[in-house]
Amino acid sequence: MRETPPEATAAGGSGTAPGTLSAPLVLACYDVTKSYGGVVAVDSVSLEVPPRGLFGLCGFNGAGKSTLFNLLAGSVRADSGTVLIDGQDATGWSAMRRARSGVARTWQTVRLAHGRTAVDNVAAACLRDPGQWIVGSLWRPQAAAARERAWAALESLGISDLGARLVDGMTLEAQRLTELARALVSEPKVLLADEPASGLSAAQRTVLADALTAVSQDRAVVVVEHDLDMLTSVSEHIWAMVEGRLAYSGDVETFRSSPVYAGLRGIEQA
Amino acid sequence: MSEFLNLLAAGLTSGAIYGIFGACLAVWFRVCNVLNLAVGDFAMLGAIGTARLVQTDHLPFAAGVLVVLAAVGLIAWIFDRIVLHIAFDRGSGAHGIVGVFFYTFGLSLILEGAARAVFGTDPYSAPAIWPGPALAIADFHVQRAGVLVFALAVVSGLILWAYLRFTVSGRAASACGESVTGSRIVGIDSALFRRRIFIVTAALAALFGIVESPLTGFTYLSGPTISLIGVVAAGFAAFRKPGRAVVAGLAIGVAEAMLGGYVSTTYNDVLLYAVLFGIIILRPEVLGLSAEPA
Amino acid sequence: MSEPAAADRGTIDSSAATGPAAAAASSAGPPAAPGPAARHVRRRDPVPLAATVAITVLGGLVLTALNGSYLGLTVTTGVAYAVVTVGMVLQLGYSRQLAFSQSVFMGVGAYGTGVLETKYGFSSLESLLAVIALAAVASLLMGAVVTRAPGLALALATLLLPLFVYQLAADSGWLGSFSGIDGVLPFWNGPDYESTLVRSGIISVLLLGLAAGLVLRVMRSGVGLQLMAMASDERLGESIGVSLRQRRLEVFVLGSVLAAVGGAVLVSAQGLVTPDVLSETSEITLLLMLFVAGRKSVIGAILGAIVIEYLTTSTSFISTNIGIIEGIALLVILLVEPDGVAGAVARLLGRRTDRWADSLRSWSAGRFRAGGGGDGARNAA
Amino acid sequence: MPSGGAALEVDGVSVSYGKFVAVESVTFSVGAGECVAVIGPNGHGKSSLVTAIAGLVRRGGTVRVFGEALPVGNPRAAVLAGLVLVPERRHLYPELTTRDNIMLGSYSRTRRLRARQAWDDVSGVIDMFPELGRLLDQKAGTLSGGQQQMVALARAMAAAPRILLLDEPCLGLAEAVARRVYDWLREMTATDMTILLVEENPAHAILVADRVVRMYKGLVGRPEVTSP
Repeated sequence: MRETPPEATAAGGSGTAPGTLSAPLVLACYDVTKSYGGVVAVDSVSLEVPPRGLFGLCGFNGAGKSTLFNLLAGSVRADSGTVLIDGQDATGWSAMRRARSGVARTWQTVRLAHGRTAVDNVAAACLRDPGQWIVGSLWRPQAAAARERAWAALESLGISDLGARLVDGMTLEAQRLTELARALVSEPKVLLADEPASGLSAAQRTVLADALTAVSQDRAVVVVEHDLDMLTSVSEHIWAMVEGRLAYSGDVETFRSSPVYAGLRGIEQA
Repeated sequence: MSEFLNLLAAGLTSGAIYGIFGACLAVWFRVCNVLNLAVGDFAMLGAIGTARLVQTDHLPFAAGVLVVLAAVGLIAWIFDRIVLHIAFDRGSGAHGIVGVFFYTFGLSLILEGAARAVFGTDPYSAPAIWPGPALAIADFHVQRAGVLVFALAVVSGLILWAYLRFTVSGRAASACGESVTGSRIVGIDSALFRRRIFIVTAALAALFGIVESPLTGFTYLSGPTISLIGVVAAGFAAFRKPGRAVVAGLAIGVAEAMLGGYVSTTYNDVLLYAVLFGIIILRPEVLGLSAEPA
Repeated sequence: MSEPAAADRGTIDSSAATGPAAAAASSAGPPAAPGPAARHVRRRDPVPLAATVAITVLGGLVLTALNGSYLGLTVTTGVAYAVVTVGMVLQLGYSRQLAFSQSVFMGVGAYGTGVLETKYGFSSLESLLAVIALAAVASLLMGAVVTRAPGLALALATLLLPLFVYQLAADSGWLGSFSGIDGVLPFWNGPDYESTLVRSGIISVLLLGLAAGLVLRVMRSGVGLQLMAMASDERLGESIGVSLRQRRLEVFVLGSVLAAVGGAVLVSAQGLVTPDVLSETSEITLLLMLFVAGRKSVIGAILGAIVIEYLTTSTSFISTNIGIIEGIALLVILLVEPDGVAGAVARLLGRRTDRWADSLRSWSAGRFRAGGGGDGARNAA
Repeated sequence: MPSGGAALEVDGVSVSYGKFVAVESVTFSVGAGECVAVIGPNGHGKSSLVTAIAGLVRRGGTVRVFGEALPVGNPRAAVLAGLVLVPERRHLYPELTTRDNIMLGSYSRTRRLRARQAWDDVSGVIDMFPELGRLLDQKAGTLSGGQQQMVALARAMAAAPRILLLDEPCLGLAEAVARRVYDWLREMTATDMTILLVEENPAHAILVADRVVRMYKGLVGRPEVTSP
């Protein structure tokens, strides 16, 4: 396997977004490793996410993409390596603290609270004071303000007409957009989206890709996706993982001619 | 030394009970992810039912046992056909962690209520299968019923373990608990497995109630405590491994007896529960409920 | 990776749910032109306060009308249980924290009141405040350890609690063994037995009203939204910045304190404490009161507690066969309407809203047809 | 198509969930040895149709396998008749080993046997998926998505099917893995296996299918013949 030295990955593709080079990295990890019972899921991966833009992460199933997301978002602790958020060492931080520091995420499968409306689902993510003690909620309930922000977030994704409906009966696409609104409502610095288009039709994928592109104007968005056409058409920088390692990091054009791309496409077999 | 042996024997006897109820719970949980909180009540029905049939209605012992086992099986069948069928085959009703506890909890309440209405509140003991005084070797005494209980627990634990380990049918039973759709597409009738194993474990519990009752006696309220300790024993076997549940039950029983013998006779149960409580809280991983994988 | 029965149902559900309503959203592709301002959201929430006032006034009137009769005592006892079940609505129903420790904390409230009043000469108000503080500290200490355990372990461990705490109390001479402690003071003394019962009952109802208002306020607050999110999925909760440990502990403490208040109300109505309040039966009764009436509804939990308490003590047929009746009621509720009687009522009331949703669905289906589909062939690689 | 040559006949099959009709009176047939793909957008009843054919959900209408009608709501009868489904999202048994997962495919034939005998009976299917050989004692839940799909296919083959129903076999798989699945499928079409494939992506379906059936809003459109 080709191993890319950490320096080489450093903001290599952010040249496409001038002016971001000098800005501090919003999220970065260096040499993070995670293994489950002897199987190395993520093997000393380093990557750096500039403050703005859309970035693609691809690889086979089981290549470690989701595990890497978990390591970045903090729901899984790395065996070794460091994670930086906004230049601060966040390696020991909990998922909760990372979320409050501006790392938002979505999952491969939709995770919404059933039996509740879309706006409530979104509002849960945008309390001004998320650590408020329960007793404090008696005289400062926060819910109304959070719902206002949630309506605005749904509006900006064009689904405010669904806000008052229960999430259970909604289409998969509407559920995915609601999740996106929930991830964005807290105005995160970086959004980690794990297969946001999984299970959607081609037309629906386009809608979602447009939404992600719009969102990436003023924040970093990292997308895991199997559909290489969609990924290469929207992202300005690609990371590819093979068997737990970072096998490629660079811009889209170089990626299309790289052996990793051919491998993912399975061209050598055809 | 002989005190230790006597305590050990007493501990193994009660531990065998806990273990076998744990095993009944575990094997059924494995099939359908529901805890059978009524398992103790089936034991109670077995013991009290046999006692009534033999002592009041003067049925021969073997006939009494058969009638009672058939009746318990019938109750289990009816409960499955009505309640579990609607809940799990039709897919309506409460699911998730509420379903894990509360359907069989409802059954437990009904069985207790029915037992109270039919049998009253007196304690009963079924006649001994192997009558006679305690077996004695020097200072070491062991109740005959205790020997039976222990042997039966080990044998049935082994049978359940071997069933799951060596037969296609046992693997299929495990598959039902893993994925209902996945088992149906290969032709496994998950509802049938759920029903059969529920009936078998209910009858097994009743049988243990009959064998054990000469030692302690049963009232209509004996069920929940047994079920609860069975749940704990099954818990120490990740709720899925009947063999390990028997071992865990034996360990709990021995610990209870030793605490009673060497520490405090009044507070031995309190201490035992406190120790179990502490283990569950401080080391939840012993339950085998592994944390959610990535 | 593990996707047993629940996930199986999920596939069928989703295939059922997609379809006609396919796309109010897709046709309005983002980023949409900024439409009218965000929906009007009501700033003030009058419901909790209204609930407090309504419960206090209504309960006070009922108790005054019953005028210290035996039924009045039953209702007051039911009110005591209702204070506990209202806490359980937040803890078990809304936050899905499956802890079975309420009867134990009811015991803390009951025995605390008994001991403080009979052995240390506290007044009923002083002992109530002291008991609240005691329960808060005890549940904080216990919760700090207990709430770290994952769901099923928490349920299992707290199942054991009533077993050994009951024995502890029943074996303790200082706590009066099986006969318990006699001579607990009523909340508010009157000139005769009846008026004492009415006056104490009114205080009990006021406490219930406060408990209901408090729980409603929490559930409808921003913290309530967080609890909703973590109840549905803990990892989701974490990812949106909910502190799981803090929230679990808070909910545990709140549930336990309300249970202790319920215990205090119970003994002040009955005048004595027995270990029965600590037994598994007491916990089972509480769970039934919660589940039959509706585990997510405050009003349901209150009515459930009072009605079941009434049935248990009323006519002899029902009270002797209460086990069977409760068991059947529980099963019917679980099968037919998991959210309990309150859920069924809410659904009946919600029919009208459903009709609106239906018309919305057919409208969006119409738009979908007009927009034309069948463009799935575009992503040929 | 003459009914005598049809391996699978779907006659007026409907599926509804409550008020929502997912599949509305669908009729088509698949000849013996033929490979037919059902295509159409998500949520238009494709999955409901195949799960209904396999007997997993309640259906109206008739399904005949080699001329014999299948009883409703009895997946086992379908398996015994040689009709085996590889479901969407695989539905493996994550806590059981790969070996047990594959072995249980033959459950309807081997259910009275010991586990080892049953395995001897089906271990031949491993030859089709050599990479599973070294994973036999690993828990299926720990395999990668592509490996899990291989296990799901092997489990279906262990049932000795005459008709295979495949529901979105490449959902969530990386392209190269999906290509392997399709390579295998193309091999299968060369045998006398009858295949009904549900696929959202027509570009994939065209790779293997002799014929395409289009589903839209629970209805089947005019069958189209494609050149292989």
